[in-house]
Amino acid sequence: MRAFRYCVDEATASLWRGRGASLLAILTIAIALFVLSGFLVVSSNLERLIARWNDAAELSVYLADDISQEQRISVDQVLARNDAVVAAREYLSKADALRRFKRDFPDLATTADGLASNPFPASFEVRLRAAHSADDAPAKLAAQLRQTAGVVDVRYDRQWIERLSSVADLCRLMGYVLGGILVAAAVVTVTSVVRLALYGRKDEIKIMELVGAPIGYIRGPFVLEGTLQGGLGAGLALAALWSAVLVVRSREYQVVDGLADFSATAFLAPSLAALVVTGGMLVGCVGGFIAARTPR
Amino acid sequence: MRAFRYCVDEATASLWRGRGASLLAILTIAIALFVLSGFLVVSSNLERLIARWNDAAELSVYLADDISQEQRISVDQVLARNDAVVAAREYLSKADALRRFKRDFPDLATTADGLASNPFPASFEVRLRAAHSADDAPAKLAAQLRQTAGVVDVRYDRQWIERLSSVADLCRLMGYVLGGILVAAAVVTVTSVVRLALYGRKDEIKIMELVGAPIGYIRGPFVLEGTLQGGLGAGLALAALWSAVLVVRSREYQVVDGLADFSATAFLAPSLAALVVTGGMLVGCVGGFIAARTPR
Amino acid sequence: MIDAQNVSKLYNRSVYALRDLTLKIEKGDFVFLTGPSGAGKSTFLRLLLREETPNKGALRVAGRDLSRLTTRQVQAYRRGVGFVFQDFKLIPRMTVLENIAFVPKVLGAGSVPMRRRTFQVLKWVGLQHRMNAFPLELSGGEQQRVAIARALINDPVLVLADEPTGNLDPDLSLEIMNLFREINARGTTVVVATHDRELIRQVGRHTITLAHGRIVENE
Amino acid sequence: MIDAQNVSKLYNRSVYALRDLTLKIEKGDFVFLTGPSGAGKSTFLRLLLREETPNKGALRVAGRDLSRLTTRQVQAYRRGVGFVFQDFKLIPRMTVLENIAFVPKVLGAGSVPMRRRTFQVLKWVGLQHRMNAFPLELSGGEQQRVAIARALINDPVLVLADEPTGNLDPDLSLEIMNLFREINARGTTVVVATHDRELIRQVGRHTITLAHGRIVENE
Ligand SMILES: Nc1ncnc2c1ncn2[C@@H]1O[C@H](COP(=O)(O)OP(=O)(O)OP(=O)(O)O)[C@@H](O)[C@H]1O
Ligand SMILES: Nc1ncnc2c1ncn2[C@@H]1O[C@H](COP(=O)(O)OP(=O)(O)OP(=O)(O)O)[C@@H](O)[C@H]1O
Ligand SMILES: [Mg+2]
Ligand SMILES: [Mg+2]
Repeated sequence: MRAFRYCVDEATASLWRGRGASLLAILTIAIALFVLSGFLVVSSNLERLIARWNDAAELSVYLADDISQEQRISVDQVLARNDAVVAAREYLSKADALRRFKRDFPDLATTADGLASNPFPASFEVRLRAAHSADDAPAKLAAQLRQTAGVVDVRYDRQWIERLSSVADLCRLMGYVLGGILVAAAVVTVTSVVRLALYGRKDEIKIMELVGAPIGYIRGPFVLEGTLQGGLGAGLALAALWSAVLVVRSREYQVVDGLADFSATAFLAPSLAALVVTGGMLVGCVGGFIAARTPR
Repeated sequence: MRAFRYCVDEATASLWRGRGASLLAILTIAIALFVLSGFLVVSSNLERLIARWNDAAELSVYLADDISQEQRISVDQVLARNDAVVAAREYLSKADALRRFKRDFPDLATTADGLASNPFPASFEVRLRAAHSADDAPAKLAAQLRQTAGVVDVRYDRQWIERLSSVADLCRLMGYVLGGILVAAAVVTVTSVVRLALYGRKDEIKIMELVGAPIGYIRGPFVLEGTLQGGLGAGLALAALWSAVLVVRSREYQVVDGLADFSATAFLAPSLAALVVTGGMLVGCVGGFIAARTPR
Repeated sequence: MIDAQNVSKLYNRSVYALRDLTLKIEKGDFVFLTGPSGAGKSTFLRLLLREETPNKGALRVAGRDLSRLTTRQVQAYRRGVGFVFQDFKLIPRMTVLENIAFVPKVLGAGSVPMRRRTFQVLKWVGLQHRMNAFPLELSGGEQQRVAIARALINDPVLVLADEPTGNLDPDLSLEIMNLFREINARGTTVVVATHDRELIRQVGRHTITLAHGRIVENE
Repeated sequence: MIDAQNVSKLYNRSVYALRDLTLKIEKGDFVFLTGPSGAGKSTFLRLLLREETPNKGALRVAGRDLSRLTTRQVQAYRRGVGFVFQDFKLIPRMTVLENIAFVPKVLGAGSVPMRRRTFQVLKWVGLQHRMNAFPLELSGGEQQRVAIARALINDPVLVLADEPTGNLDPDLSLEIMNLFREINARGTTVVVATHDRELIRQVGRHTITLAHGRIVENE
């Protein structure tokens, strides 16, 4: 306990005395962690975005033109019963389908008007739950629906989902690579900053050893100083990142409408933020320990 | 000259003597520059990709069903004359248009088959040159085509192009922000590393001053040492990046087929690579100068 | 107290600093170590602090073989030894007071008795008025006295002093020697390396003279 | 050569290190500066090297007002002064030879005459056999002699030595003093701060005694 209080006193005093060097160390750590956790924010937001896109994956259930009222209700009930897979369903009448076609393909609108009868079938447009969009529950549902009376066809947009998840895979891959590099950068930076800061102290450590100071007292403050620097750096990084997120959120900027909504940009989950701080402190601690171990 | 040789000797000797610390400094610089120039590579490749996507922007020229052979040829000639804007053109007959509709909307294929006549018009599908896809030359061409006999409608995919260029804008914005942060990180890192390395030498600088060594001889080696560290770090970063590019190129990985082709990933332009090295040396030089100026 | 058997110390460049040194110093002795520059005085004291270990021979202090101590034991051993370094070895970022009280403080001495003790040693060496100065703000002689004060604060069983009066005027030197004599009178063994023949003459104790790493006189 | 008019030096903690010092030292003089620890000897020498400037009064050396020099002029002035520091101030990463020859080398002295000159000074102080050692591998007295050799290499017009024999035995001290006398005989002004009354008695020159920053004796 006494030893710990001594270390805390010494470390904070030393941080204060050498505030120039310490500030640089803290800043360096902060920037490394800022970039690192900035990546975490971008990647987690991207994953959320992809999940949302996945959410948009649809199952279209085309109905026969001569479907009876009972048949339509029974199809609706099949969907209602499968609410573990189905997020939402919407009935699209033949007239709605024509309207949508005209909206989506305005240059063909006149052509469609010239048609004798409405060629578009009525359908149920089904939104799937994100959790299920990758496994085979939707496929099973599709098979079941195909056998329901009054259903002409079920179109299940597998290809779209597969493309999306390959994009997600790529994002994750890039994430791991970039994340790895930046973690390495943070470790090297912190270690070097702490070590370099301690080169200037090696005489002091030597003197302490010569007058018989216990090892814990010699190394403790350095380890703690590294830890504090790491923690402060991490805190600074998170604060900067938080402001960056606020700035991004405030932008009235929507690319490819509806696909990305900046105002919903999420910050790091509390557990991740805690991890960043802990990581910073750990790295600083390790750096301080290495530095204090080999002052010669 | 003598002064310069002395500085070079001293700086290299000092780098060698303190190889532990120097290596850390160089590594830190290398990682900072690696991330920075890594971003440059990604961004330049992204711009190339967007340019290629822009290339895909199309102008559709719908022709009247009763168009004469001569009219069709004259439309074709208008396009041929505008080859500064037009990259390629393709004639799509009414039958082709129906086939394409069936391919794109397979669930409506049967419906289309049930139609008495083919409702789809013949058209010229025109690919625009990337250089022009953003200015108003295509719009002018569209206007001219609209007045050509036998043309029913010209559909010019402005929206698609605008979306793309807003994506490109966003990329560039993120690039500037990230680039700015990383340049700041590099400067802070180098300065702090050089300064911290020099804290351990301040006694030596003081002694040199007291025995009357000329200022140039006191500071020169430190400045040069910083410069060398910066240059070596930059070199290391470029080497690492080059290997990374090779690794990426070797991946047989195509997302959203045809949209991104990894095997064509380009490295930094020679001038940019030179800029990175010069920048590293400049930053190291500045760091060394600051550090040597204020050793107290 | 100190028992050296055929101790030799050879530095990396094959310079024999000590050669086959055999000597015994009894508990409670006051010994002067003298000899020309480079004779090996500091080297012998450094061996006694276990800053270095002998290349040959055995060195025992209070029954402990100094070559056979673990790192922790070395730290504990050093705390029982008061050492005045030839180059002072003060910590520049600590004040005079902190430099002196550092070890007892980390060992948990109560702050009131420790403060009293610190003032006492500072008064002995005549530096109470400079206690809040930093080492670099002191004159050479003042720094030397701080180093002496630090060596005495712990009530050590063995005091080793390397040229403790090199930067002091004769009057102050004699005062410091009287201080060492006082401590010695209370049972502490004292070994002082010095060139100052005048001082040795005045204090007049057991004197060991070294030259080229060998004992040339022991009386 | 040296002309101090009412020079006062006050350090940050309002300690008067020098008070209203007025003295003249002629060209070619050999002066001892003595006085108890903390009297202000080192401070006066530091003012003469322009490591510090006086808070009051004017200090002129060879006609130049030391407070009025630019950084470049200070460097040039220092090169004409040989200074032996109380704490040696050797550069640890340079060998003995490099420490001594550093300034002439960067000033472009030809390497052959410089080598000869370096050997000569090293022989004067009796250290030719240790010329490739690093300072930390030397005994206290050896380091002191390296510091003396560095002060002499440049054929300075003024030699300032702060306790140059503090770590040397009496015989070696006298030898070093003879060396200073020899240099003095060739016209160099020499100022030596020392506590060693014995030495002053043996050499017997102009002696200035300080106490509490004031001159108490000048004969
Ligand atoms: N940098 C400094 N800051 C504050 N006070 C100082 C500083 N340097 C010296 N002093 C004080 O000025 C006074 C004179 O110091 P100086 O070093 O000139 O003494 P000295 O005569 O050389 O003593 P010694 O013989 O012990 O070396 C002393 O009381 C000392 O504590
Ligand atoms: N770390 C070292 N490496 C190499 N040689 C050393 C080292 N320390 C001391 N020596 C050499 O060992 C010899 C004895 O040194 P030591 O310091 O014991 O002498 P000393 O008697 O204390 O001399 P002084 O009175 O000058 O302090 C000297 O020749 C010195 O150069
Ligand atoms: Mg010695
Ligand atoms: Mg002094």
